[in-house]
Order: sequence, then structure tokens, then C-alpha cells
Amino acid sequence: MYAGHQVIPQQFWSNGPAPGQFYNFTGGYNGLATGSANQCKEYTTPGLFGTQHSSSPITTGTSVVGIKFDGGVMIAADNLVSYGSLARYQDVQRVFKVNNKTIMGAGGDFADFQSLKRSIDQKIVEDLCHGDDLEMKPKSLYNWLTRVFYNRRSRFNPLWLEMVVGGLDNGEPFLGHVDLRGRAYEDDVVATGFGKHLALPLVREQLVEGKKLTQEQASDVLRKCMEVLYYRDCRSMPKYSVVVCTKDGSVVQGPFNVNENWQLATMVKGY
Amino acid sequence: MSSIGTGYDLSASQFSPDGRVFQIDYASKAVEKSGTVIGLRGKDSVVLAVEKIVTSPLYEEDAGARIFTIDKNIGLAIAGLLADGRYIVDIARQEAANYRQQFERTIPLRHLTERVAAYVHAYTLYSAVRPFGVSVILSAWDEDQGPQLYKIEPSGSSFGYFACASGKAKQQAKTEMEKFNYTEMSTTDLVQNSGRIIYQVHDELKDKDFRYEMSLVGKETNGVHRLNPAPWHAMAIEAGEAFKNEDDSDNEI
Amino acid sequence: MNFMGIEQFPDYKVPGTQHQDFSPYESNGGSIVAIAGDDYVVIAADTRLSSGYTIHTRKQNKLFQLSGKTVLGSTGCWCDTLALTALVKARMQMYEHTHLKTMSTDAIAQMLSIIMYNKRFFPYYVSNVLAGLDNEGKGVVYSYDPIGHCERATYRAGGSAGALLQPVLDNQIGFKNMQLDGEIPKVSKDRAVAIATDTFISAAERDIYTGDAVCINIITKDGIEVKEVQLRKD
Amino acid sequence: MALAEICNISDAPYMKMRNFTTSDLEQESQRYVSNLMNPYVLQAPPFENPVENLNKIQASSDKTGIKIEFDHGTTTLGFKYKGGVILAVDSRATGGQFIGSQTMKKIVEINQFLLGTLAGGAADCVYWDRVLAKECRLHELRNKERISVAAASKIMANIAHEYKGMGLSMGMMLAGYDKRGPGLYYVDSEGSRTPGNVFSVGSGSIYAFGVLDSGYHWDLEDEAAQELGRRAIYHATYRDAYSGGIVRVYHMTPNGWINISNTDCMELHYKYEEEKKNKKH
Amino acid sequence: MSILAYNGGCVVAMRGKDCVAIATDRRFGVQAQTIETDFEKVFQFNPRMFVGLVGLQTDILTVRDRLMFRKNLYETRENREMQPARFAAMLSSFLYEHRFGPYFIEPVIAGLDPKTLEPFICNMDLIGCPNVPDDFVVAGTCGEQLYGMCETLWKPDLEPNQLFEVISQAMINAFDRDAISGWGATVYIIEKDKITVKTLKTRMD
Amino acid sequence: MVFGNDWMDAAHSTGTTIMAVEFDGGVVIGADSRTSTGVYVANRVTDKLTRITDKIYCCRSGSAADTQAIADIVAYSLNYHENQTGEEPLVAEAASEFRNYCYNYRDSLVAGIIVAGWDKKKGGQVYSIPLGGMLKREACTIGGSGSSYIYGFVREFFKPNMKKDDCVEFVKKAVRHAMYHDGSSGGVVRIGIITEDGIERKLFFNTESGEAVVAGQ
Repeated sequence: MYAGHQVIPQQFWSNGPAPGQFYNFTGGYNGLATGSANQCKEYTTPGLFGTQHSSSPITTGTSVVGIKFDGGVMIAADNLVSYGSLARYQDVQRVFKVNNKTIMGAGGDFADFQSLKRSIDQKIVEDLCHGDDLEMKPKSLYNWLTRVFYNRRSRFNPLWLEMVVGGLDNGEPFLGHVDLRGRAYEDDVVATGFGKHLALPLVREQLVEGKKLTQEQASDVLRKCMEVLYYRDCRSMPKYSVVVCTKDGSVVQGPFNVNENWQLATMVKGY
Repeated sequence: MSSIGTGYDLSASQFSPDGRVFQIDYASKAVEKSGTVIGLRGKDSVVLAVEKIVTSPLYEEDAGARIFTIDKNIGLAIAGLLADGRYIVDIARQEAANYRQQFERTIPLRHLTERVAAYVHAYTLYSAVRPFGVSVILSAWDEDQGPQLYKIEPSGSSFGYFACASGKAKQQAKTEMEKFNYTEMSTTDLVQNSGRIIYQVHDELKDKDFRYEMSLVGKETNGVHRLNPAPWHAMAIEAGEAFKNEDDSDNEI
Repeated sequence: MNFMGIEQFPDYKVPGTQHQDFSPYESNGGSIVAIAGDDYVVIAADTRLSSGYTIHTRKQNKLFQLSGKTVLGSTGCWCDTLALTALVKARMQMYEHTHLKTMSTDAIAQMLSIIMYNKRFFPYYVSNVLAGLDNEGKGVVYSYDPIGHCERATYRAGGSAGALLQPVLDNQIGFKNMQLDGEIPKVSKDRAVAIATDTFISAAERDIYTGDAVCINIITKDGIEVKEVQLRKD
Repeated sequence: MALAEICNISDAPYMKMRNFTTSDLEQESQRYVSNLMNPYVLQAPPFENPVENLNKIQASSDKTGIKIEFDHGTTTLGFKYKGGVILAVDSRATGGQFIGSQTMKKIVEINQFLLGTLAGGAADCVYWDRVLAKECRLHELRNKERISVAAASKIMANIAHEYKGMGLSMGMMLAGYDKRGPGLYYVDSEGSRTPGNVFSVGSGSIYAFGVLDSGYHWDLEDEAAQELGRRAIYHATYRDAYSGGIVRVYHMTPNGWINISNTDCMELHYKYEEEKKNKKH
Repeated sequence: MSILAYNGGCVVAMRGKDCVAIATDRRFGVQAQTIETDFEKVFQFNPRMFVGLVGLQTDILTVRDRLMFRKNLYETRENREMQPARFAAMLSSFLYEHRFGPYFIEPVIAGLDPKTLEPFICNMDLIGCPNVPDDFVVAGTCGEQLYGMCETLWKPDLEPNQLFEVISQAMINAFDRDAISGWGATVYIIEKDKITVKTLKTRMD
Repeated sequence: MVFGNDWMDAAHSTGTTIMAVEFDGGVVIGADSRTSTGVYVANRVTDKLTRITDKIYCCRSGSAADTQAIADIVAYSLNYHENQTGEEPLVAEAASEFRNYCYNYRDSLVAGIIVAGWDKKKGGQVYSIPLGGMLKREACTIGGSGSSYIYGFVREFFKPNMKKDDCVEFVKKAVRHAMYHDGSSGGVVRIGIITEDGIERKLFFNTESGEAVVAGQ
């Protein structure tokens, strides 16, 4: 239901099946060819690989960092959505509480994320309607996202996002990362975009093998990461929010301001 | 009912000489067969309560539930054929989902009721299909419009209510309800009142065992429609039981 | 934006956005080694998931236990790997529901080949090595090319360091180019595990996409034993 | 429900049930394994012209680091003669320059009386040979007689023709014995199908033809014919970089095929070298 | 098909205890076709120094002649044998002169220092970036395979006969997995007092 | 600069500066009046404040054709919605409809739209929908190619819950600054003040004296 209907006519392919359709030639059993009515045709616009799509992100959010700690998970991201290089929207919350045991954060095209979020909200309403008090768990959201991203990637119409999904899965802290192609992995600390290069090393220093961080340590190292990201990422800002999930539920905190230290500026003169 | 059996009652697309569509009357008859369902709209909450008649002890606790959630803050109770009702529930959920997809907010109850009523009404126009043997009571609450209560009849007509009832002891429940002014009633009173009415209208002789089920949506449940919510459900049953004992004690003396 | 889009409206070119062409594939590195003996099979894979010079995670298991006696090692484009392995697991479960028995290693091998060929015109960019015990309990290794050409062997290296390790296995397991008369000597299980570990140590030296740790599954008739050995982290 | 069916709006998108019903799930999962049910139905790519695009991906492999190399097999030959049909093949599979395997079976035993050889895309040939085997078996069940080589090769040619232009790469020979006597057809992925007495396919075929043409005539003895095939393939393995491994020779006789020999071309090389030395003095 | 792989071929050099070894395959081919099976890519420049050149055949021959000329000029001027280290530096600057129109070759130098008899091995990319490790160097179309083999088989301080065994196994198993290298191999073991040359019996496919 | 006659075939673009600001009691919307095809001013007195319902207006920027088409569709849809529900549509509903079209067809559209209006539920509201099809409610937002020049001005002089007249003055000044610098914006400043009683339109001429007719010296 994400398939957009583009209006331009589609050149019909000269000697093979239409893209996205099923190729069947001997007329043998093929219940699929008819396909259900809602299998909407995928008109596409010209791009690499002779595909038609050439979507590229316009309104983008930058890095997101997620950390596991003893008894829970927290995800942080700054409150900026940039419009190309313009710091356009400065109080956008990019980390979310999905429910009391699932949290997420998103970087990349924020329009795609808003559309995805509406589907997630609808899923939660559907769960509520079942009336059996079963809530979406982080691992199921993580797997569902992987499938959605992979299918969109396979139609060359990707959701241009990098997402961190976390929470408590049956009481165990869970932290996963999914990207626009559906590449998904779990780890004790994950990050998207610049965060991978700047934040991960900072956290890996703190992480002593086998010993878990406490919530305070996690929050401090996150603040440090946000500070370094603010120094080094052009598309970032000093204001960030954090969503924390522990056994007492999930809560979005912030916005916080990073501590800044520009003292070294005084020491630099000339080049 | 003067022209029963004169051949005008076989399809919904025909009027009888005295201007009635019998199929719809028969559908309403079907509704009266099922346990009583009431809806009460208080000051800042709405209660739906059901006299769920238990025909055999082998049923699970929550079997045959007749109250459903349509959206975060919208509840729906069914009187009549449960299977027909289930389909109406799906239609209502779909309408709510479509509205949210288009307008990114929960559907106002009045609008949902009109859409579902139109759907039910469509089934009273053609001979190839029979009307829904179901009367549906919808409840909702939100910040702006506060509590809302609507009922849809098998004919497809729908009205807003302060309190309404359908099912077996509809009339008895209605006369009981007319004694109260619900608009200013607090949630606890509302819930107890609903318990008392259900226990009161329940006919011990004909249907031996029944189970009281309810749902509540309002400020106290911060706008979420909740089935058999903890404190209120027990409170209602207690009020019902108390009323029944007090009623029995009258007969003894 | 296509020809009807942004190019037509120079005012609306958003400064700072570069037009990124979307490529569906990404090479996430990782290598696999599988060695089969008479009654055992050893399959090992490294645990580093990377894109170019960035290491995403150092502890990603790339061995998928499909059944009690079959393990699939899969590396390459990680999103394809996840999709393919999920599909294989789903099909195996459906098989189990209809036939009330687990698929044998050879059946899985054939099915995997057909499933990969299904996307012949938009291939899964993965290097698969399927290791397991066949119906007679003998160790067997199947290797695949990206569109499902399946080949049965007794040993195989795949993934980013595949070309680096395959000759080593030829030499150490296949005893190739060693002028020896008579039967090729059998490789014991422990020797196989030792070779697998050593090959990964050499691979970690020379291949930047292989490293961190190697996870080894040893499959015998009494089950699958899992071992992990640390590698270079650089 | 009923009314929706009557007005046939029941499959309109807005009528679609919100959540996945099991039939959707079933249908969705069919998409990915459509060829398990019907081997002819492959999943069409979301872009046009897969030949060009796959080449584009392979060409940009050093930039993107994405090296998609399909296995290719390379020297096969077959010829008809008085004693039936001889097929000889090498056994090397190469993915780009890397030798994927030295022990590949390039002759596919379709049934007791039909053999197919494999040159070009290994996966393509193996997959479609398996489909051909199924079709031949169905033919036998339907008509209570073995399929003729002509019919079998026609099926394969039709398959190749349907996928013409989409990048399949196959060059195969179908050899068999049927009521019309020994049969030998060459079918390739361009859709061409030609019967003939002498064929050689693959990048090593030019070397094989040299030996084959000089030694071939109709009334060769069985022994000599097999040796000719073996020697031709050996020369191909020597000269052509993409051929090597084991030289396999098959002989199609009136009562089915026999696998004559599977000798490593290294042994052959030093054996022939010995012979040449002894012949000199 | 990169131009470095047009003719195929591979060279490997290893360092042992007071000795070095250098081995080459013997194929000369044009893409898939093998034309000659006795084209060796190792040339002796000094009594105890060999240079292996692998890549485009025409560049191999040209570079060998030019290097021989430069080496002879150096030796007549200096009136002493050129040490491998100096030779490597010269080769590096020689290649860099053609920085923007390079010779398509990957040189490998193996030898003993004439005075100190210190083993010396070195390889360079096509524009002369020198790499002087103390274990082994590889070059040619089956570079990856060679790295795998050498990394596994090589050990420090190998005796000449052990070194011969290791370098042969490494070379043969590596080019058996590469289509356009092989067709025979020759190994040179360079010790302080003698050079042993051995041709290996390999697959010829 | 090579003077190509690209205006012959360039698409109609509302080069545009558009703006909307919330104040207590409603919203003030403003826009310039220039539509350009390439570098030629196709219409110098365009009205970019388009009616969706009596109390909801949208400011259009990007391709004139695209934005007009979307505005018509949304206006039609909300009108249908109004007679279905019998209530005036909410501004959030209008914004959501706009965003659905802008997002789903974003590969073939160039449309940056600001939706502003008044409803009895939340009073005055402003929603910004940039090119990518994202939706964000803001107290004050600017759009179109001319907006890049006035981010500083707006950030400096915007105060939440201004009085109506101050708000009008603020919008007028901002749009005039943008028109001053942006070649693709110009003409007159059109202002709309939407409150409970609907829209009140104002027009300010961008001449020195502010008069409609000015004799040159």
C-alpha cells in the first residue's frame, strides 16, 4: 500500500514481461498472473539500472545512536530535520515510544518515516482492537521493518531510512538496526550515519566486555556522543531528545542541550 | 402484522400493502432474541453493558464477547446475530482506518455511525440479500466532543442517545433508564447504574445463567476504550448483585 | 525527481542534496569455510559485518541452523542473505507441516538452488555454502554461485576471502599437488576444525572484510557443537 | 459481503480488509518461490532489460565492490558415427578468472536414452535440463513411448526462445537414441536448434574442432571414436584457459548411454607426451 | 578483464634463512588462449639477484631490457655489483617516471646483498610504490590465491630445501585455482654460494 | 549571461515567497504575486493564496500546474467531506490530504505547500509541507525559493501570539524583504487574515510610497 501511483505512461517492454509482473508463457497453471486487484502497477521514473525510480531524500534527519544498558535500552537523536543544507525544522522529535516495551529512532528521509510511522500507529490500533492485550514487541517490529525495507528495495522504490529499533523483548534488552535495503543486525550499541563513525568508538571504549553499563553511564556516554556529533556533523544541532525503555515502560525525555566546549578556539591563530 | 403470510414478507425489496418491509421487522425480531445490551452516556464517560446469556457451563469466560473495539476510543456492542455483527465490526474498523489514512485523526463517532448505517441500509433494498439481523450501539469519548452514544437499527436508521437499549428486555430497560438523568452522572454512578439495570432486567426463570460484561471509554480511561476494565467491572457486578439481593428480600417479607 | 520534476524548476533545486542513485546491492563482506568428513562436517564463518571501511558489528553470526543436521553459511549482500534464509526456513517449515518430517540436506540443497534461480534476472548477491549430513550420515558440502548453480564437494571456501582460502583447502584437505600414491588420507574432525581456524587467521591478515571472530559449527550425528575463536580486530 | 460481490466492488482497494488474511500471506509467499510450483514462471525483475543491467552491475564491480560472477563451463563436443553418438566434455567451472570447480559434471543424464551437455551459464543449463528431464518423463507417461531427440531438443529450444534477450547463456547438445536411430542436436540460448553430425561448443571448441575434424569419419571404430573425443577435449584443456579438469567421455549406444571414462587431463598430457617421445625415436 | 590480466601469469618470492626463493609460472597467453608454455617471467640481473616481472607481456620485455641497461650503466660507473635495495629504489623511480602512462607490470625483486648477503625481497605496484616485507611477496593474476597459500605455509627461517617445498606448494596450488596462470612453474633458490633452478611438473590445463 | 529563450518551453513555476504565521485568534498568510517561466514573468499579479474552504487557505510554491491541480482536488474532497459530516473540515484534515498527495506522487511533483486556517477545535493553525512530502505544524513558516533570503529576518522578529496588526505588518515586511532579493519573487504582497469569521484580504503594493500608481521622476 506504499506503492505510489505515478501518472506518467510506462513504455511497454519490447520483448519480455512488464517489470514487476509475472512472466508466464506456456499458459500453464499460473494463478499469480492475474494477481489480486490491489497489486497496483508500479510505474517508475528513469534511474540507475534502467529502472525508473530516482528518488533521493530531501528533508533528512541525521545520526541516531542507540545503547543497551543494565535493564533497558535508550535511543537518542537530535531534533533537526534538514532541507538539503538548510537547517529547516528545528524541533522535530526523531525518537519515538511505540509502546511500553518498544522504542525506535529514525534518520534519513523524514517524509518516508512519517508515512512508515502512520502504518505502525495503525498496526498498534489493530492490536488494540483484538482486545487481547498483546502488544507489539521490539523484535517483531524489527523483523517487520526488515521485510518492508527489503520489499521496497526490491522494487527499486526504497524508503530512504536508517532506523534503530530497541526495547525489552520478553524482559531482555533488544537493540537492532535496519537500513534502506533491509540490511538488519543487532548489537549492544548501534548508530546510523555519522554516528557509526563518531559515536560507536566512544561507546565501545566504555563497554568493558561482559560488564553492562548502568542507565546513568549510558545517558552520559550518549550525551558525549551527541556533543561530538554536534561538533563534527554539518547537519546536526545541539538540541537532542532521548527515548528510554526499561521494565517500568518507555518514556521520551528531552529536549536536552549538549555541553559545548569551544575553549580551544582561543588557542588557534592563523593556520 | 395484519398481512402476514400474504406473500409480501419474502424479500426486502417489497412493501406490504400497509407500507412495511417485513424483512426488516423480522430482523428486529432476531435482535430481540439476544441478551439485553445497554449504552449509557454520562458526564465524561460512556458505558456499554451486555447481559451475556450463558447457555452452557462449558463456554470459556470470555467466549461470545459482544463488545468490540473499533478504534482507540470507539467501542461497539452487538445485539442480535453475532456473526452478522462481526462483519459490521470489520466494516466499522475499515471505515475508521480509511478515515485515519485520509485525515490522520480518529473518525468522529457521528461520521462513523452514518457510514456504517448507510452500509446496513444498503442491505435492505435488494431481494438478493437479507438485512443484517443486528442492532449496534457505538460509544466514544474525546477531548472536544466529550462522550457520544449512537445506535444503528437493522433498518439502517441511526440516532444519538443519552441512554439506549436493545435486545431481550429492551423495553424494560428503557423504562428503567427514563428514571435517571445521565448527562451529569459521574463514571462510578454510571457504571453501577448499568450493573443494576442489567441485573434487574435479567429474567432468572427463562435464562438461568448470564454474565455481565461491559466496556468503558472516558476521561478516567484517558480516552481509551477498555473492555471489562478492572475497578469498574467489579463495581458494576457488585451493584448488580446488591440490587438483586435487595430485590429478592422484598419478595420474602 | 525525473525529467518532469526538479530539473524543470532550477529555483527549487535544494542546495546540499546530491542526487544519489540507489543501488540495490551492497557488499557486506565475510567469509565461510566448510569441510566435510565421513561422519562429521565443520562449517565456519567470521562475524564481521561491514560496508567498505565501516564495521557495523563485530558479532554477527552468519551460520543459519536450518535443521538438526544442516547449517547454511551465507555472506555477501546481507539484506539478500536475510531474505533468502528467511525464505528457506519458511519453506522448510511448510514442508514439515505437510510431510511431518524435516527436509534432508540434499533436499534443502536442491530447493535452495531453485529458489535462487527464481531471481535469475535480479539475483541474490550472496555466496552460499550449505553443510550437513546426508541421509547416510556422511558429511557433505554444497556450494552455490549467485544464481543457484549447486555443486557437491567435500570442502569449500566462499565469501570475500573465498579466492584466498580455496587453494589452501585444496592443499591441506584435498592434498592436491602432493605426489602421494594411493588413497587421499582422511581428515579427522579435530584436524578439520584446526584447519578451519587457521585459514581464518590467515584470511583475517589479508582480507579487511574478514576478522573479529570466527564462529565454528561442528555437525555430527549427536548434534551441532558451536565454538568461537577470536581474530584480529583491525 | 454478498452485496459487495453483486456490485463487484468486493476487491476494490478500499474494500480490502485492513490486515493480511491468510490467502494474502499465501499469495505473497508464492511470489518468491513461484518457480517451485511452475518451473517456467521466474520472477520478473523490477527493471527493464536485465541483460544490460546485469552487465552494468558486473562492469562497475571494482567501483562498487559488488562482484557478481556466474559459473561458466566451456568445452564440450559431440559427434555421430557408425557406432552411435560420442559426447566428450571437460569439467572446469570458472567464475570470472577464478576456477570455481575442477570436477563439474557437464553431461546431464536426462534419462537412460538422452544426454544433455552443458556449456555457457552453468546454473541456466542445470536448471533447464532438470525441467527438460521432467518434460521428457511426462512425455513417456502420456504417450507410453520414449521421447524422440528431436522433440526433446524442440522443447529446450522453445524454452530458450521464450527467454531470448533476457540474458540466459546456454549452448547445449542433446544426444540420444530413438526410433530414428542416433540423434544429435545443438540448442543454444539464442533459440537456434540444429541437428548435425559433429558439434563442439564453448571457448575451447576451436581447439577441439582442430583435432576432431582431422580425425573424424563416419565409420570409425568405437575405440577410435572415444579416443578421438578424449584427445580433442585434452587439446582444448591444454590451449584454452577456461577448460580443464577431468575429460569425461560418454557413448550413446542403441540400448542407452555408457560413461566410458573420466580421466584427469594431467594424466592424459603426460601420457600423450610419452607417446610423442617414443614415436620420435 | 583488466589489462594486467591480458596475458595472465604470476610470480612469488619468499625469504628464508640466509636465502631467498623466487618462482614463476610459464604461461604466455592472450586472454583465454595459451600460446607458449615456456615463457618465464624471472630474469637474472646479478649473480645473486633475480627480478620477476608479471603483467602485460610487451611491457615485461621492454622493462627488462631498460632495467638491464640502467643496471649495467650503474655498475660500470660504480664499478661494483648493485645491491638489491639500490636496484629496488632505481626500479621505483624508473616506474614513477611514467606515472601518468604507466608500464602495466608488477615487479618482484629477490636477491642477496652482494656484501652482507642479507636476503632481500620486494614488490611494487605498476607505478613503483615499493613494499619490502620480511616474509613473502606475490604478484600476478592469482594474487589473492597466493596470499592465502603463503600466509598459511610460510614460516620464518626456513632452510633452502624447506623453502623450495613451501614456495612450490604455494605457487602450484594458487595457480591451479586461476584460469590464466600455470602451465608449468620454475623455482629459483638463491643461496650465498649457489643458485638451484628446478622446473616443476604441474597440471597443464 | 546567455539570454536563452528558455521561456518558450520552460514550465510555469511559482518562483515565489510564501509565508504563514499563527496569532491568537487565527492566522496571517502572505505571498508575492510573481509566476515565472524560466526568467520571463508570466503573471505579475498572481494570487497564490488559494481557497480550500472558507476558513482554510493554502499558499502554493513550486510548479504552478502541480499545485493548482492538488489544491483543486483537496478543495473538492473537503467539500464532499463537509457535506458528509455536516461540520466545517479541520485544518489538520486539509493538511493531511495535501500531504497524502505530495508524498505519494513526490517523484513526479514539484510542490511546496503551506496550509493555514482556523477551526473551532484548535483555532489558528499553520502546516508546512516541503518538497519531500513531509508534514510539520509550525507557529510560523516560510516557503518558496524566496524564503532562503528571509530566514534571518523571520527568526529575529517573530514572536508567538502576536496581535493581529503586528502580525500583518511582520508578514508584509518579511515578504517585501524576500521580493527585494529574490529574482523569482516580486509584484505585490497579498495578505490574508483568517479568523473565526473567515478571511479578510489585504493587498500591499511594493512601491516606495506604497501607492498602486506611481509617476516616475
